[in-house]
Amino acid sequence: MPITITAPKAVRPSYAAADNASDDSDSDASSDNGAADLEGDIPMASSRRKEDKSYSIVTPGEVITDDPQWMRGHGTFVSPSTSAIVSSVAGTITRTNKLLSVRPLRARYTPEVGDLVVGRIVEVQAKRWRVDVGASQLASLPLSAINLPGGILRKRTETDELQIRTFFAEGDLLVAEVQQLFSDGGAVLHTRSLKYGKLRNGVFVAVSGMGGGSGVVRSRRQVWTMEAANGAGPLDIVLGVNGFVWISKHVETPEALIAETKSATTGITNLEESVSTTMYSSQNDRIGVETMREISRIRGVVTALVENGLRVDEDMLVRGYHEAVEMAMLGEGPDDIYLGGERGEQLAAALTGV
Amino acid sequence: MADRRRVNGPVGATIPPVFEDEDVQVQATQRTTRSRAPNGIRKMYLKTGVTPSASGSAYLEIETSGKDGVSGLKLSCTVHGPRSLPRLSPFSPHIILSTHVKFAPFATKQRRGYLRDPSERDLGTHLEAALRGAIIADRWPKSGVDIIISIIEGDQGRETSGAQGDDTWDMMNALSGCITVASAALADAGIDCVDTVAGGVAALVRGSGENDTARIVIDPIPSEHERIEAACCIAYLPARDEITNLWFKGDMPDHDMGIYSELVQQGIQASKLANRVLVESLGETVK
Amino acid sequence: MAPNQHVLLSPAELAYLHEALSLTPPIRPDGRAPTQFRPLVAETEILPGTNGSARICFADGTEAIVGVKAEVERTRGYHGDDEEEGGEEKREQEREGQDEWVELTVEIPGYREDDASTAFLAAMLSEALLADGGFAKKLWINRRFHWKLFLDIILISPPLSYPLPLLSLTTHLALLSTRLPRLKSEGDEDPFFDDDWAAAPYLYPQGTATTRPPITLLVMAVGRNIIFDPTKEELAVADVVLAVSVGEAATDASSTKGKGKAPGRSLRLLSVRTVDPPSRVTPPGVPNATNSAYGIAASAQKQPEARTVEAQAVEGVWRAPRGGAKPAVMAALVQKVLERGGVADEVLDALDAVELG
Amino acid sequence: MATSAPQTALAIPGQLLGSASKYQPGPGTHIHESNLYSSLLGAVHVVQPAKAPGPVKRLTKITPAASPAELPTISVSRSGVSEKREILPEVGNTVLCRVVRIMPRQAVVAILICGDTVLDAEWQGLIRVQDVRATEKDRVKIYESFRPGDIVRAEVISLGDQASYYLSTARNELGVIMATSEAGNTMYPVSWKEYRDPETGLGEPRKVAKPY
Repeated sequence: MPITITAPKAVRPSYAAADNASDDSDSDASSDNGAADLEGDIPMASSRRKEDKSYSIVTPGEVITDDPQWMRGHGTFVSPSTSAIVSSVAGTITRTNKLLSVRPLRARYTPEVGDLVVGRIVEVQAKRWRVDVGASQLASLPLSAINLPGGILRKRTETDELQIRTFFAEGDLLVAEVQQLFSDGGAVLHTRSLKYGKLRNGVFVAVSGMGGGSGVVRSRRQVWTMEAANGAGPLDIVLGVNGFVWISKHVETPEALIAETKSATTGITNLEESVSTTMYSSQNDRIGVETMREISRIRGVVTALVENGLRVDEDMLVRGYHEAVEMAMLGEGPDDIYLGGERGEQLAAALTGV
Repeated sequence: MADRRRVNGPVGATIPPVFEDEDVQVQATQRTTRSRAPNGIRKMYLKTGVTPSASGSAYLEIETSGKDGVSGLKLSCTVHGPRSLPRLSPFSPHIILSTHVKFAPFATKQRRGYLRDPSERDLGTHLEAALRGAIIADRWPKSGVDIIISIIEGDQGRETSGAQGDDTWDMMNALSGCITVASAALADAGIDCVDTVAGGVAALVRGSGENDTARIVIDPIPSEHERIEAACCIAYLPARDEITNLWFKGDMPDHDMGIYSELVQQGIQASKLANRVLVESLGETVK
Repeated sequence: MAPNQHVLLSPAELAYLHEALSLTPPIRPDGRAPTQFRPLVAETEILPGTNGSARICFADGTEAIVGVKAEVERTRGYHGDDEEEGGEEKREQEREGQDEWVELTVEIPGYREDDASTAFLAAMLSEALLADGGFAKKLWINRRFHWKLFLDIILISPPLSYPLPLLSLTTHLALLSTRLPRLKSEGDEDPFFDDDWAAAPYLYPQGTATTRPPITLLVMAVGRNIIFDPTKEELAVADVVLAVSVGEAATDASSTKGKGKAPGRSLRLLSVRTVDPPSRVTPPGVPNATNSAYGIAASAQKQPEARTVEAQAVEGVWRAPRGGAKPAVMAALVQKVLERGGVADEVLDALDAVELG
Repeated sequence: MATSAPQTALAIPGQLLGSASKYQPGPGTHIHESNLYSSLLGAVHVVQPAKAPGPVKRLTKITPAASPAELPTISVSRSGVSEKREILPEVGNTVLCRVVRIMPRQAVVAILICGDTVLDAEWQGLIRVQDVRATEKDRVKIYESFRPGDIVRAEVISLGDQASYYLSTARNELGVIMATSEAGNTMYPVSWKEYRDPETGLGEPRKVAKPY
């Protein structure tokens, strides 16, 4: 069946919190002392969240509480005339001790120092690149913040400035770390580590980052290598905190190469030089058919997770991938790597059912 | 779509006069019939370098069908560039191609405005697709080229009525002329191309007789045929045997795919013939 | 400039995509089969103020709505003093439509209404609709009046992929759900209509042996593979992209005569257009051999940014395609759409299954 | 430089020139399926490879550094076909340009002549303060080197950003070659850093190109 057309569904079932949320707002609207209800609600909501089951959703302008014991955090404001804390975004309430904040359901990525991000070059300037990381502003990557070929410690020269486009050009994808933030929220990136740099040998997929539960979340590991099924060999996965995901054929990391060769041969500088040669390459290695299939399958898992409102992190993705491989093996006919529509829902159900 | 820059007269308020004297009655009933062979195109005149101030230019005229009051197609094309992009435009590793096709207000029976109407923009998009396949865009980074075509005279008879639905077929003829003339102007401007692209039209026509079977002709003149069932306009690169633009319109049952292929083949044939003129004309400019 | 123009992909991504899509069978980034469409969610008659309407959305949030509105308009150029007594037969023959009775506008957020790409989309959709000449005839009321049909096609979301198939399928459903009030007047008098909406007949009568509105499908080729419903990324490496409009003729006996095949739909090819593939304006990759940022040789090289030298293709390095497509490839694309039991057939089946109302 | 071999006649775009194994592609040609085709309307030139590098001081056109340098280079040039031929400034080219605007950190120029070709279109160039001269770079001041209206000989050093080519005058023979004084007279150079007005006798500072 090449095409499926379905009628719209009333409510997406994945987060059954809709009932709770509407209850909250109903009580707010109907009763004058709704705040008192709510006060009781907050700990409830957070205790529920511990079970990872439900959320209470507030909308902009909705009074969260007028009890002065609470402090306002992100996503809230205090109206000038009263002391009530009002939500300024649509999202879920988070309570940290006495601090109330609202995490938006959908938001652009807000960079934080130390975040590992995947970005795309959109503009090349005289001494820096402008990088799209899915935030409200373009991040910048100064020429001084990258590793130059021919040894990490090489001094930046004028020639480098003139040939800035040979390192990164418009459209290039890179993995980098947020080094610094400006007061206006703009981020400065750096790639001064061998694990950062230009991306190749794989596919890119952008999902919403940092949303209310779905998308990529900050976690212990954003980058890992996993063994793929069907003899496809190891794959590298980069989950940018900003929701940009890169899935590629595993390439021996430069660090590993160095460690390997260091013991065997001589001076380190030479090695680093030889290692850094591929740093700015835009030529793909030879990639096997099986590897390509598994890369597509993982990409399918990522989109299926997001479409069904699940978070994307290492645990979910690895479990999801194994589930997907299993699903494909159980299914009749040739191995199907497609994970959209119903198959995606099946996958999500299998994952949440555990 | 309103002209925001000047005050115009009422749009579309004029209706072209309908003459009802006897002569026309006679002419209207006696359609001129096609005297050319089905696989022959009209004679055309092509000359490059007609506009000295432009980087490249060409002029194309296609023979009239020999009937009074019917003019052939007359096209003029100027190419400006390669030239630098506007200051604030982003970096481009390729040449940026922009095409403008404009009918002169007096080119067709129904007067056209000064602004490009949707059909002219549509032609421009077709032309862009046809040319983009032909040029080698990465030879000219950070530059742009404007290709401007004025259709000075459309290929329309005075007494063919607008409501006949011939419009699209006229557009196809115009497009094929645009492709050929733009290709000549590009070569004149010295912009790298993989080949000389030329346009050609083929149509499936049906005569007026009851039991006339449909036949395929190339370079059709809509007024010469009782009914055009389908037509296609092809932009073709002869040296590479590749099509850069294909525009087919008509109504063709799925079991007539053979006819469709034949139509495309004939379109290619028409394009090859036009290309011969193009090559000849380019050769002459050098002497 | 098509709406798909500004796809920014890195040369490495393009090289990967092109290689994956050139395999037999191709591996699409989202794992779909070559002829498989993205799942759609569709509903009709969503706008009570229109004569017909529909909405379709993709899982990625791309969403289009179409509203069809009809107004009575005086037919231009009618000379009212013809006094002949026609009779029904003659009147039926006179039933003729004019293309200008249909006005189709497309709106894409972020694009001006007079943008060339929008004009191209609108021209493509209306071309298919009017191609058989039969559609405008449906709008004939009498010799003095006709319906003027306004089709407003609006993409609600930003164009995440080339919106043509989405807009076309939505238009198809909207037209299927379109109803015109039942005429109560007779002859050439000023028309008046039955105000009972339930009695209003469909513009495309329900049932089997009738025509259906056309659909326009986007097909692309990479190498020898033919791929349907391409995404933005896939289009960025396409060798050739075609928009093929297909209609369905009334299944009368004549069209199937002499054919031993099982009765299927009798499809009609209405229009084919090349869509300028965005692959031609993608940034080229640099082979390692000539990459000055590659290796230690970099600092020694004198001319870091000398113009790309004409060279043979290198494996794993993206190069924007030049030239066009072989005629055989073009023909195969159209054939694949039209073949019996092929994609167009199945898409029409799926659309038929959508409940009206 | 090598001498040109038999001057073949005219080529039009798409014309087959020969096998890619027999020639190296030069300007105005392209490779398609292992064959060389013309991509311009112009005259065909075949240039035999130089036997020895020879005393070529100027940076020559880049040829692929790959080994088969023994193959003759085939190219199609517009010269002789049309006096109008547009070329793009390339890294290493010497250009003549007019100063349009000066700013503390850079001078904006319009490139008029590239090599020996008069350009039809105006390409914008940029001379940054550090590229004005080779020595004492930190003491260079743009307004003591260029003034709007000056004609400057410069070398292209980079494709630059989206708008401009980067130019350098950091060699003796590069710099201002024609300047007009504030009084409006054409001046003559008196030293490596000064032009003088013949009528008023006043000197004005410039980055002066060493006359040939």
